[in-house]
Amino acid sequence: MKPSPENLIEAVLLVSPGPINLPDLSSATGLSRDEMETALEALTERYAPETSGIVLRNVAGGYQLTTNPACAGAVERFREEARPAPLSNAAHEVLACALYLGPLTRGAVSRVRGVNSDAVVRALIERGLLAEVGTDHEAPGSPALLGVTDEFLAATGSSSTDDFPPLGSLVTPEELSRVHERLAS
Amino acid sequence: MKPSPENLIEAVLLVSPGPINLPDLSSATGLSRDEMETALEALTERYAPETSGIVLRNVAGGYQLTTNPACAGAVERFREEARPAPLSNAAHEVLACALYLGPLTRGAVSRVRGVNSDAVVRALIERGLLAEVGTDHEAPGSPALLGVTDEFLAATGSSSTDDFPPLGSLVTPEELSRVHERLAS
Amino acid sequence: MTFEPQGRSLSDFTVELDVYSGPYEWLLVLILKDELEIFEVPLRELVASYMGAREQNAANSLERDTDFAGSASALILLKSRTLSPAIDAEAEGGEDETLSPEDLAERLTQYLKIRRAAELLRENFASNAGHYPSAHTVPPKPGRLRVKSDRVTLAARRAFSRLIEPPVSHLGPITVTLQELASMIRAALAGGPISYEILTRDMDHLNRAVAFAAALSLAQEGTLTLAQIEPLGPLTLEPRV
Repeated sequence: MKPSPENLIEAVLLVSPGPINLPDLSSATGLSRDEMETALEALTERYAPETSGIVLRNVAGGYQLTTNPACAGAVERFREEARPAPLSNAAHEVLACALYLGPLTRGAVSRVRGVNSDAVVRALIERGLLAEVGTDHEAPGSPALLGVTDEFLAATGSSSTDDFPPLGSLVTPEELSRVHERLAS
Repeated sequence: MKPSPENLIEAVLLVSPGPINLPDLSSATGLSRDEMETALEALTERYAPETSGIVLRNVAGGYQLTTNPACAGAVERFREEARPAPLSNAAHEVLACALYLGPLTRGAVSRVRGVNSDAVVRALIERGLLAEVGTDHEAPGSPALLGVTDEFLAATGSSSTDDFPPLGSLVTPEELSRVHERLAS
Repeated sequence: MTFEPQGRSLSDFTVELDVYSGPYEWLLVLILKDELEIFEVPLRELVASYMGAREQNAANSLERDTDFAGSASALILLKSRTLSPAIDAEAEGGEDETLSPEDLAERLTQYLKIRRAAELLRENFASNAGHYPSAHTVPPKPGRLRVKSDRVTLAARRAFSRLIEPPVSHLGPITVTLQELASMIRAALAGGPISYEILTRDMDHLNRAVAFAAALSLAQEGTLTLAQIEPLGPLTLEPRV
C-alpha cells in the first residue's frame, strides 16, 4: 500500500507522546502545508469525540492523539490492573549506576554507560524508581544528583541498599578504576 | 456520549505499552467476551493495513495498536532513529533453537549449532528477543534455560509459538536423504 | 592519516565494515570480549582495507605492518577455530566421543532443520519490521512494579565492565582502495592453479603474510581451494569451478 497523507500523520501521531507542531509533522511526513491541513481535517473527523475512543486534539503545541474522556473509567481500571511493562536493560543499567555510584548527575550516568541516558533517566523518574536527591554545587550549572528511591527498594524487595552485593564482588579493580576515571572526567 | 465497546477498547489499546490479552481487556472495559469479539472484529476493519496508518495487530497472545509498516519511513524520521540492524544468521539460528527445541541451555544451543553461541545469546537477551525462563536443575551447575519472549512473538508477527510450522515440515525428504547419502559416501 | 612516532602503531587505523566501523584496535577488543562475532567479520575486506590505507613511506610502516600481520593472523586462527567445532570441543575438554554415522546423520539433520527454521524466522522478522507501538502509555500505578535485584547487579557488571570507544571524529576518513591482494590472487587464478611461492615471489615478508591471509579468506568464501599434497610441502592455490 502507498500510504495517504492521513495514514502518515496518524502513524506519526501514534508514536509521539506529546503534541506535534506542523513544521515537525511536515518534516517527518514530507507533506506540504496544504496536504497536511486537508489530511488533519479528515483525521479530526475520523477521531472525533462523538464516534471514537481515540480523539485527535488540536492543543497549544500542535496535534495530539489522546483517549476520549468518556472512556476514562476503562483507562483508569486498565492502569490499576495492568502489570507494568518490564524495565529494559538500559533502565537496569541506569538504576545500577544510581545504586552503586550515586548520588550522581545525569551527565555522570551517561559518561559511565557511554551513551546519553537522559531519556531513560526521565522514564525512571516518572516510574518513581529514581529521584533527584540533591544538587552538585561543584559542577557548572549545579546539576541535580540522582539516587534510587524507597520505591526502588520496595520493588526489588530489599530493605536497604546494603542488601545488594558489594561492587567489588561484581567487577575487577581495573574495571572499577576505569569507571571512576569516567565519573571524574 | 456513552462510549461503545469499540471506543472503550480503542482507548485502552492506545495507552497500553504492549499487546493486551482478552481477560485483561475484559476486566478494564467491563465487556463480555462476546461483546469484545464483535468489537475487535469491527476494529480490525477500522485499523486495517490497507486503509489506516495505525493498525490493530493480534500478536503475542493479545491485541496491540502499532504504526503501519508502510508509514515506517515517516515514523523513523520523526523519532530520528534508524530501524534496528537486521539480525545475523547466527542470531536467527539461536532463536530457531529456542523456539523449536527450547527451553534449552546455552550449552544445548551450542551443541545443536556446532559452535559456541554464548555471545549471540547475550546479544539476543539484550535485544529482548530471548530470555532466561528457568533453570535446568538436572545439569551440573544448574544452567539457565532459554526461551523466546513475547517481544519475539510480536517481532515475528505471531500470536503464539504454535503459529510456526512444525520443525519436521521445514526439510523435505529429498534433503534428508541427501544428508544421509553424503555421509555414506 | 597521521602517524604516532611511538606507542601503539595501529592506533590511527580505522576500518569501515558492515558489522563495525571505527578504530581497528577497538574491533579487536570487541572480538576478544565476544561482543562482536568473529564469524561476521569479513577478514578479506579487513586486509583490503589495511592495504588500502597503508603508507609505504611512513616512518613506522614496518612496525605497523608487523603489528597488523600479527593481529590479522590471530584473527584468522580465531575464525578458523570458530568455524571448526572439533577444535572447539577439544579445547573445552568435553565431547571427545566419536560419533557413529547414525548419530552424525541425526545431528546434521537436526542442524539442517534449525537452519531452515532460521531462514523462516528471517522472513518473518523482515515482513513484520516497522510496526512501532503507541507512545501514549500511562505510567503504571506506584507499587505495582517489580524489579529483579539480580538483573540490577547483572546490569552493574555489564555497564561497569564495558569498554567505551574513544571519540574518533578527529580522525580523517580513510579511503579504501578495494581488495588489492584478493583481486591480484583472483587475476592470477584466471590462468589456472598457481603455487603460493610463485605468487608471492616478489613480495616482502609482510605482503606474503597478507597474501596468505587473503588466500585463506578467499578459500573460506569458496573462490579457491588450497592444496598441500604433503604436510609442510608446497602450497597450491586452485580456482574452484
